[in-house]
Amino acid sequence: MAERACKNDCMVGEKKMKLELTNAEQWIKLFTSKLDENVSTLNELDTAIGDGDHGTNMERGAKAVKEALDKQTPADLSALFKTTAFAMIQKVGGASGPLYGTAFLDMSKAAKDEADLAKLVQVGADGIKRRGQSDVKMKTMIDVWQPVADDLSAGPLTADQVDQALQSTKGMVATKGRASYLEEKSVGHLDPGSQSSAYLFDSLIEALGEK
Amino acid sequence: MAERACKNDCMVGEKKMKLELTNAEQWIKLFTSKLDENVSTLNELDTAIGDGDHGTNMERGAKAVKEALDKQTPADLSALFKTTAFAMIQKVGGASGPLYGTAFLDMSKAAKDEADLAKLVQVGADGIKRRGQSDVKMKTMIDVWQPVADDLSAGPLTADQVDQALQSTKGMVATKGRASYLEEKSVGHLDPGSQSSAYLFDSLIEALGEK
Amino acid sequence: MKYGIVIVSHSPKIAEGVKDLISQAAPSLSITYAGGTDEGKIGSSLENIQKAFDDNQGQTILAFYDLGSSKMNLEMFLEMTDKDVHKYDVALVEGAYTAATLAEIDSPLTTIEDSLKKLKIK
Amino acid sequence: MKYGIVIVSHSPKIAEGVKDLISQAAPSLSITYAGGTDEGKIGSSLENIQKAFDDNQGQTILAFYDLGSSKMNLEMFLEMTDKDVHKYDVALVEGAYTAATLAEIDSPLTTIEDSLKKLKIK
Ligand SMILES: Nc1ncnc2c1ncn2[C@@H]1O[C@H](COP(=O)(O)OP(=O)(O)O)[C@@H](O)[C@H]1O
Ligand SMILES: Nc1ncnc2c1ncn2[C@@H]1O[C@H](COP(=O)(O)OP(=O)(O)O)[C@@H](O)[C@H]1O
Ligand SMILES: [Mg+2]
Ligand SMILES: [Mg+2]
Ligand SMILES: [Mg+2]
Ligand SMILES: [Mg+2]
Repeated sequence: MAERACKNDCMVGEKKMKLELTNAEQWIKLFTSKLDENVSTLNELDTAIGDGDHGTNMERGAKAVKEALDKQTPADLSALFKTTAFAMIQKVGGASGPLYGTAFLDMSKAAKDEADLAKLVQVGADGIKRRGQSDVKMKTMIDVWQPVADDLSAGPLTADQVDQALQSTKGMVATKGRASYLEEKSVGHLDPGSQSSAYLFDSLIEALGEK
Repeated sequence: MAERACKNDCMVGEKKMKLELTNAEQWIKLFTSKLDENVSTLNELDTAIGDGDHGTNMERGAKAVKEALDKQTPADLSALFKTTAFAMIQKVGGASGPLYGTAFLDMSKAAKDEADLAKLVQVGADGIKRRGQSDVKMKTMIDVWQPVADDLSAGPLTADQVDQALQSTKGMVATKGRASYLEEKSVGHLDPGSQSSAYLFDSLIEALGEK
Repeated sequence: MKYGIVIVSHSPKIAEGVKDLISQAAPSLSITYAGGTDEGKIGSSLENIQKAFDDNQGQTILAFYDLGSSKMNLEMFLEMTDKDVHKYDVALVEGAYTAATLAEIDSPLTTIEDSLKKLKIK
Repeated sequence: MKYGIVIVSHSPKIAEGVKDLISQAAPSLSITYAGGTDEGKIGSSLENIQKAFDDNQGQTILAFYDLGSSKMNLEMFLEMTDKDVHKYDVALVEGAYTAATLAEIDSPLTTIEDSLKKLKIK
């Protein structure tokens, strides 16, 4: 396994950057709770620049993830991510299904011989880029995933960093996803998938903090 | 009313080229009978290079025309064509509906101050061109209507002339209508709308002969 | 209401499905449709088209169609109507979705038409 | 059978309607479809897509989709399958109709793809 490069004033030790199964389980659990609590927020964001279903989609995914994890406790990180991926793919029903699904599926594969959190998140971000044929600055969830992957590789992730990434989508013109049909009119709104991704990484911070 | 120019060895007198209501009624009646009798021929032609429904479409149109004419005897040529047009437009259901419909509707308008058969058929052909945004040599019913209009203005129409026009569509590459999707593969088949148009003009010859 | 959308398809199911799809992105638009023949079979019907326009609440109506006779019947209707109707020779589903998204936020017609240009295939 | 066609749409009705429409021009082709989410709502479902391909009898399968997540789920399936599938970024209804017409008479794939090029809008 590659050595973790800890630049600047590195507030987190080697140990904390290695993602442990218990943290990860907590992470996913917190994520599904946040999705449950914020259905209407996500739907409203998607109503402004999409088709208004992102909250409902992610709620369906969250329910499926919870049920799958309740049914079988995952043996390791790889299994946890795989279960998460499959539930998302099967139940979300919108673009976020294959996108989160691919992210977690690729992370599941990588987790077989990689536990470095920053690297895993980067693998997820790359999966989203591949599935969406997209990249940063297109006003999609990648605009949260990629900065977060960068921030994680530079040190511990903070809620401020996540929020900064999320807020950055507001000023962007969408060039992928449904919001891209609005062209310039997409400016001034947060990207819904970036908001759900912000919940994901807020959950990560909480899960790591709790340990 | 314009004078009829009778070039070459003109075998028909002024009188015969003026379309009389009784002939025209007979014309339309014979046409609907031929359509009824040839449903499967037309469907088969359309199966080869279209969607297989031209016979069924025209049969529906024929039925509606007959019912409308049974209900009310048309007062003049214009009324006869209008009734025919409306029935076709309402009931055919395929491209031939608006095409025959426009032809007869335009003929109905023209018939208010024009009874010259060749001119009326030319008005009909022009209507089809406008509605279909098409012209001769595109392997459509225009390849029967236009030669027939030309033949009528040059002298009496013969069954051979109608058949020659119809057969000419066999060698053509379709560039309008469903058959155009087949491009070169449309060659070697008669155009179904040209076949139904041939029935129309065969009926005309019979109706004029009977008088 | 500024805009309305009319969908004309050979298939009653396509017509209704396009309405379902684009309504999600444009819940406040008036979207009406004419699908199939007057007997609900595959084909088209001037009467159904007339009704779809009669029922539409838009001041400016954007119209989309699939193939041959849908187009011809639509044009036949256009020769008869006083309504402000714009017909687009674009991909049916994708064009209607694009227009609906922009019409929902009352974009200028020129903006909508600029976006539709990329979808012209007819 | 040489060719099959798979239709993937966000709307169950659009998917079924496209099959109805193109079946008329291609009655002997194997045409299957995946429309909507696994609950039949507007959206897309990898499982439905998988089933549409499983049920298709074509040796070479031509696949058409409408928007974003239909495409992504389709591509996800393509990463998993051994079948000979060709996905086209063309107008859904018009592209499927064009392909069906040419596939029905066993045209070479290059002929079909030449015709589809004019309908590329994605
Ligand atoms: N091509 C893409 N690449 C990356 N992310 C995308 C892409 N298309 C959409 N997204 C993300 O998906 C979110 C929308 O998800 P959702 O509403 O569930 O799906 P849908 O758009 O199918 O209704 C967007 O806000 C955006 O973040
Ligand atoms: N654009 C057009 N211009 C002139 N005639 C056309 C055009 N499109 C189709 N046709 C005629 O219509 C006939 C097909 O009619 P029909 O099968 O009833 O309609 P559909 O193609 O809608 O099923 C063709 O054989 C052709 O003669
Ligand atoms: Mg959405
Ligand atoms: Mg959606
Ligand atoms: Mg036909
Ligand atoms: Mg038809």
